[in-house]
Amino acid sequence: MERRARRKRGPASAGLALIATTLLAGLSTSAFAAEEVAKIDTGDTAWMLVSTALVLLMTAPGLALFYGGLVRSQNVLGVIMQSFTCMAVLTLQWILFGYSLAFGESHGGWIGGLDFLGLAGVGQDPNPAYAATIPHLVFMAYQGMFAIITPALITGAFAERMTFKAFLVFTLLWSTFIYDPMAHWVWGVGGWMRELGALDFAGGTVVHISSGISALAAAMLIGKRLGHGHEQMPPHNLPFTVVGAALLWFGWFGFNAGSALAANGLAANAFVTTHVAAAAATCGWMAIEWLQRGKPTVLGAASGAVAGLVAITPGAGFVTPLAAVAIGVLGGIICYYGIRLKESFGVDDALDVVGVHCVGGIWGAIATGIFASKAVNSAGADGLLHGGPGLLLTQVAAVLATLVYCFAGAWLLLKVTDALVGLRAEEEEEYAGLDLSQHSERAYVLGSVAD
Amino acid sequence: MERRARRKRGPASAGLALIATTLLAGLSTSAFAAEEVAKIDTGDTAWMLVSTALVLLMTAPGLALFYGGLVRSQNVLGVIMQSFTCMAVLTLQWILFGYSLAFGESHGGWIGGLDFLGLAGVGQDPNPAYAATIPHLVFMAYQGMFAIITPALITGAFAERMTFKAFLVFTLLWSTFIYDPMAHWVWGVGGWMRELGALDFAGGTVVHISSGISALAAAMLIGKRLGHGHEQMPPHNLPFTVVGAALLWFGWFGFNAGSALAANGLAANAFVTTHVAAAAATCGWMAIEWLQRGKPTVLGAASGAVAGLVAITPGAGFVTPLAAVAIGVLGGIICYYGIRLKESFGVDDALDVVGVHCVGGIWGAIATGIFASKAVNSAGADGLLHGGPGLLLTQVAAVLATLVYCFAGAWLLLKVTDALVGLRAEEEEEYAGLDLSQHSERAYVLGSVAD
Amino acid sequence: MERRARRKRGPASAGLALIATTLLAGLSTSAFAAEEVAKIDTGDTAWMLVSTALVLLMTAPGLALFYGGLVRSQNVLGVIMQSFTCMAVLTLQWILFGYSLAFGESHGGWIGGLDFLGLAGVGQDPNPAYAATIPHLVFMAYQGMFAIITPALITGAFAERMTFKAFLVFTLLWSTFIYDPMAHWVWGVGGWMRELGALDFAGGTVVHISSGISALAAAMLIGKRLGHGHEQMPPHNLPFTVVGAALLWFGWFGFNAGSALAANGLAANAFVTTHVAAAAATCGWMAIEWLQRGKPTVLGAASGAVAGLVAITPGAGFVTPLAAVAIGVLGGIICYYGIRLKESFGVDDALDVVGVHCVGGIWGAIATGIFASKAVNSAGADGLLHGGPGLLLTQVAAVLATLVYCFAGAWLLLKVTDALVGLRAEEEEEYAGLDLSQHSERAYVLGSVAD
Amino acid sequence: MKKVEAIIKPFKLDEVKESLSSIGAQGLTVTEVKGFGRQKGHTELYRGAEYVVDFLPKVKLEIIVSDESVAKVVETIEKAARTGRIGDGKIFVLPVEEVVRIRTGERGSEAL
Amino acid sequence: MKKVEAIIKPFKLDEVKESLSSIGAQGLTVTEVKGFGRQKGHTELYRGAEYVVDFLPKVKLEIIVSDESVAKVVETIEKAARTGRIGDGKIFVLPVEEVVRIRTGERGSEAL
Amino acid sequence: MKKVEAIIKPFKLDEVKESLSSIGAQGLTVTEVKGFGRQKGHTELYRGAEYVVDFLPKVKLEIIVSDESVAKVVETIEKAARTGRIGDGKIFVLPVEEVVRIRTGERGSEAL
Ligand SMILES: Nc1ncnc2c1ncn2[C@@H]1O[C@H](COP(=O)(O)OP(=O)(O)O)[C@@H](O)[C@H]1O
Ligand SMILES: Nc1ncnc2c1ncn2[C@@H]1O[C@H](COP(=O)(O)OP(=O)(O)O)[C@@H](O)[C@H]1O
Ligand SMILES: Nc1ncnc2c1ncn2[C@@H]1O[C@H](COP(=O)(O)OP(=O)(O)O)[C@@H](O)[C@H]1O
Repeated sequence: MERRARRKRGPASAGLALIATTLLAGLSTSAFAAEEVAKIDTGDTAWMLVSTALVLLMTAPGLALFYGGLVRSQNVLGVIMQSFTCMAVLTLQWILFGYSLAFGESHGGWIGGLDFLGLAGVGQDPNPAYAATIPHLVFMAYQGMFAIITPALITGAFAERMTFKAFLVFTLLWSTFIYDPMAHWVWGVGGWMRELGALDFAGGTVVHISSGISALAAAMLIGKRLGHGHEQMPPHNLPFTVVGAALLWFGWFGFNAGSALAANGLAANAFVTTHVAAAAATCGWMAIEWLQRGKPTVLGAASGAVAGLVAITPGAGFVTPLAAVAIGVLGGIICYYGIRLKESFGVDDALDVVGVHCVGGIWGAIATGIFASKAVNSAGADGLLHGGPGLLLTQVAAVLATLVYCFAGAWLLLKVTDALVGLRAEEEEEYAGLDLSQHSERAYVLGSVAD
Repeated sequence: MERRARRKRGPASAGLALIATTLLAGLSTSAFAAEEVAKIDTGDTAWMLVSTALVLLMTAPGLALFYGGLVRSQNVLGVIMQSFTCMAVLTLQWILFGYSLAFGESHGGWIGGLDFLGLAGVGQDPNPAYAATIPHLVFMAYQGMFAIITPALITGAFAERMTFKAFLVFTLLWSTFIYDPMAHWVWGVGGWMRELGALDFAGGTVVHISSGISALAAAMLIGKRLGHGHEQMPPHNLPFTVVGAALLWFGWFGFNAGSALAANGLAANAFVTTHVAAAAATCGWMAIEWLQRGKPTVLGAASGAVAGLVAITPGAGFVTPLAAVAIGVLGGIICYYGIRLKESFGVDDALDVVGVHCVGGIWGAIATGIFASKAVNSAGADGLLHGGPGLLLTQVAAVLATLVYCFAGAWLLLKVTDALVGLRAEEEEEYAGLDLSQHSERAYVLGSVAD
Repeated sequence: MERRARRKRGPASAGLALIATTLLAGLSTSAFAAEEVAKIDTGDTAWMLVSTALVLLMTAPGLALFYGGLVRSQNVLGVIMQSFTCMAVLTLQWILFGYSLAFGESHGGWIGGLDFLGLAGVGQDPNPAYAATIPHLVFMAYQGMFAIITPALITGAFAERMTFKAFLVFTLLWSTFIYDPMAHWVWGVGGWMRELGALDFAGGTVVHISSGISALAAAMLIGKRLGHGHEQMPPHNLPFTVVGAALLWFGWFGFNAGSALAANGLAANAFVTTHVAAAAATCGWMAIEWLQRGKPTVLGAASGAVAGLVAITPGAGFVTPLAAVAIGVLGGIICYYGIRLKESFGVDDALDVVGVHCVGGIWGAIATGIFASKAVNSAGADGLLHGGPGLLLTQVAAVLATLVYCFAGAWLLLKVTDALVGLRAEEEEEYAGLDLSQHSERAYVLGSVAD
Repeated sequence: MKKVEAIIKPFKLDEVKESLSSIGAQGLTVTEVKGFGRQKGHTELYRGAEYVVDFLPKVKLEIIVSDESVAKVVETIEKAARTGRIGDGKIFVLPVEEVVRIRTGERGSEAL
Repeated sequence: MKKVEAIIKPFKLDEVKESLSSIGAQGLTVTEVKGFGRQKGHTELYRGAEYVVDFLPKVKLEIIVSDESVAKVVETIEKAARTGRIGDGKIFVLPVEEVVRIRTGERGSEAL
Repeated sequence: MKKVEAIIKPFKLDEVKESLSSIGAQGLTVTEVKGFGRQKGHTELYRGAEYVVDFLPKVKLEIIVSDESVAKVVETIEKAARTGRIGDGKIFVLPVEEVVRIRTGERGSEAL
């Protein structure tokens, strides 16, 4: 959305990034054409290079540790491996054709063309259609990091039982047939959701709802872990999980504030709302847990932080810091209940991807429809509280479309994967753990027995 | 101090950040008024966004791992939880009223007014009183990260025995009644220590001495851990501690070089002095330990690094890199002896907060009075070695005032907390560990027995 | 090399970083002299401050965790300590005289003079000979981080058996007599390899080949670990290793994209090629392992990532992203076979420094000679594929010179070290582990027995 | 009194413990052990090096019982721990001469 | 000779070891174990799911002693390990037929 | 039947296991333990505080054998585990009254 915002504001308002231009405009009589303005701003570029790196950090070590700590010790490598593999495989997919499908010339608002295949035409100069002050390569790389983390999020749902081969096939299919089109719809020039006017600053629909609802399909189709319901499956390393959550929080500044695509006031706003929502949701989750269970837990605090970060993602550049408090606190509480849903559905969503990312993402999209304000971002819209009921409806429509497309699509792709290579590890493999059965490795050899 | 420095230099010298302005000044006859100059510089903003994120990283995973590795395994989550909770709770405190108390319009130099309550008036435009080239929101967020880590530092003193509830109450009180005023005195426009002329570039008094001396009060009041003196209490995970120390070192670049509030030569100086002092102090601690104990230890090296970072904090933007060598080496040695003090006092400062932060902070403040040089920062002052004995006296005065106010204040607030909720966990809870007793969680489940 | 590039392009083309200048040049009649242009650009400075911090992060926690996870649990602190000590000791070496030896006024292309001794003349203003838009202090600090990680890489070869004292002596000697001259030859103004026209964007020869071949000398001279060949020595903590690899990947953006010394299009290109090569090499290693061993391993994936990062280092700013795919995939496969070499040689290169850094570095240097293109970087040269066979020969010459000098030099310095303090720990010390024998510490105390 | 020691597969621990509880056993002690036997181990791969690992994770149960309960306890463990696949483990019975409950100083079967 | 096995609370280990040393015991072997008994366990909470944990950390001491020392050793452990609260643990005495010191090949009570 | 228990140095485990295999032993169980004996421990340093650690890592082997094999097994362990240096460990032999193979229900020496 921010991308559209920038384009719409046009050359004149892209100026914050180009102080000199603005100043000169008063001195010189000659007008500057848009093309001439499309010069690289070193400050914006510095910030976007950093943001790009930060979003990669979210996948590994961020998510890898967050998820890795939550599984049992015989599966920690298997889970980490899936995040790490996303970094490898999806980078190639992205530069070869994924980026083009998402950001190439639109075909009817549905899918990008093949103009950027193999990064053709993606060079050191800016592409003003998306970001006028940074090299096109940086915009491409930044977007590529989103394409990596989104499928990695899904892996939490089928943790501890899917074969590595199935994960690989499914992830490649999902990225190509779900993620790339979704990114086009929402962020591509001409994408239909973008045209509709839905606001999604940093990926509420594209990243969180899409992965969250696909996670539901995956958990349903692959079935419960052996022993689920009978055996206890406590997290094997909660310090890892908290470190992972903290790194996610840190990296999310790149994810959200980087979505301003510049080091400006809007980035500052997104930075602060992100931080505030994470903090507020941590408080919210802790409070409700304390009330209901008698104690606040460390895992609850970490989960709350992630829930808040998810919830603020679509609105980070459209709402005020105070609105972020509300979005965060409610996000924490809603997701606390969100992860209970699986009990009713009887689905073994091992690491609560649905409860946090799908539920939190939906709340975030709706909250954007409630709290968004043009005073924060003139390129945005006014939400319910600022007199604009229309936005809320648009947001709901975008959410529903995302839910339907992604659930159905993921279901289909999982069926295809199952037919091709089989989704689930053998019973013996599952007992031994994915580390040994899929990768012939053990995570820890701490004792003196060479076991 | 840097904040004052910038203000004093006035609109003209804020120029480094605004190349265009400077250049234009020679061409155009019209003078630029201060208001017009208060434009956002994207490079400064990029650096300050990064610095803000880095200072958050210092609390978690930085400090969380540093402290978490040092306690026994049954308390690691309890300790990590306290750092993580500071990130959550103090962020809300800060945006709701803490920032206003610290940086609002001064009431007689003692406390800020309520003008910034709920971030009223804190927006995307710069606030030239504090930082003319970055959005006010960024300045606020950057300062907020300092408000998070400072109370988190104290938790090392009462580790392994304070209830979570008591920690929460005490931390909120301490932030409001100790940290916010201290920040105002030293950095607020009109703050009395600032007016006095004391130099504190990045928080020697506000962050380290204040937390260090409060840690002493806390350790005294809460008493020793059960078994202290009889049982051995070795760190349970030193790799975590070293990783934490390395992340603190990394994040401290944001803490110190970020305190220049711009990406300029001063930031470069602070960056280098920070790095050099950390290195020198590591060498200092290792050397003295090698001489005295026969071996250099890994924990010694990590502790030395932190000691050096503490020691350089007040002077980072006022001294030369070579002075930083001296400040660092001596800082390492002084803190090596500093942590022995507790043996004489009979106080169980579990993770040596006093020995490192209070002692190292005092040394840093005094060292600034010795080594500061106007050649490094014209907005600073000359220390003893550069012919200015006055500064040293001012520094000592600032240290003493900080020690008195914070010790007395912390003592009082701890008494209040004790009266309200009780400071200390039950004996059974302490034996079982804070992880189980306060949070009903275990950190590690590595074996196959579902214990 | 990039440094040469910038110099050659001269004042006019340094302009990207100075938009205002360029714009003004059209308005004003007065020409700007080079000195006046040497103003700090805040965006470039922001990026270089971040890059400097990122390269430090690579050593610890990056490399410390990567190596630390690979050794047995009784040696993890010993290995981490060596990385951490490099950060401390080599920082002092660098500011006192190392920087001057590497970047001081050249003496016949062989070694820098003593002009920068103790950072004399290294201040807040730029040094246009190396980087015209950032403070000289930043350039110095950035280069210093390379001087830290290079010797740290070598420690993997003699892991688990060298005394700490020997490590310290050897490292100081090696830095002074191998690293500093090598850096001068390749990057110093007037350095002979630079004059030769060899391309090394971010340190293929200086960092990877030099450390890799020195590692071979070290592993040969110190001999095999006790039990090597009979006992199994599995990595004790693979999650640490993967986290380390991910942090290396993250930090390498500073290492490679930072080598543009500015936040510009060239940095963007280096950023993307770095990311792509890491991803491609991970895929390459996983694929070959899957084919040959039946399963892809997590350690294989992590090793592949590092191999790709090594391989792209010399060419990052000279080749296209698609070339980086080829360099990466082949780099992963070549290093997969590279680590087998030690079996034939009968050398116990404990953590495969030779197979990854020496072999990968050689491949990278040659690949630069094949794929380099002036279309990417006009200050570079055209490689074999773009019609320039000359470059390939130059690259091979540079590689050979590096191999000979560093192997012979390292051999000599190891002999000296052995004579001075003895290289190897006692048999009893080795059985007990370096943690206890060298540092009197244990890494983990997880159980309840106070062992 | 006797000491019954059983080496079982780790994932059977809960089931065995439940069964023992249900026949009135009030105490037992569990240790993580590594077993070497007919059940074959696995291979690990680290950078191409193959490690053959013979030792498998097992759990050892120790339970002191009165002479008359031995048969029952052995039978109960046997049933609950059996999967029918190799590596199910063993049960050993050893003589015990004295038992003391530390808390009370009780001796003999009262101490159980 | 006899083998004395004691299951005790972990934080009592040092005290027990000191007491045994002071009566001349020269060797013992310690294992970390999990105990299930009258002492009740605790509840853990992970994202709202409650796990009831019955197994408590205990330490097992094994010490081989000559027949005449058994009483003394048992008594010493009993005294040092007692807190008087439930879960203090048990001491078992088992017969031992032979002892060998690996280093020297000594047998019997000389090997202790 | 007898139970042979051996406390050995950890780095000797593989060698002992190989030797036992070579004389036909088909099963054994291994536990990580801490030993306290004549071999002295080490000192640890944490921020200047000295911790004296008496407990050394050892490995305990348990192997149930028929009466006629005891001597051979003890001898084999003795030889393979010996370094001749203090701390090599001990071997104990205890009587066993019954053995059960869980998988098949076999009893006695067939169950080994
Ligand atoms: N003679 C023995 N002494 C001690 N432990 C044994 C012995 N034989 C087997 N075990 C233990 O029993 C476990 C199972 O034995 P194994 O031979 O693999 O299968 P099974 O009992 O089904 O024939 C082994 O892993 C080992 O721990
Ligand atoms: N019959 C038994 N066999 C083996 N171990 C036992 C037995 N009864 C108790 N234990 C061990 O002794 C520990 C303490 O027993 P418990 O019943 O909790 O307390 P107490 O001994 O004070 O009555 C248990 O945790 C368990 O390890
Ligand atoms: N009386 C004993 N009871 C149980 N274990 C013992 C006994 N004596 C020694 N051990 C075990 O044997 C190990 C080696 O004994 P130690 O006295 O150090 O050396 P050595 O057997 O060579 O004389 C000890 O660490 C301990 O685990």
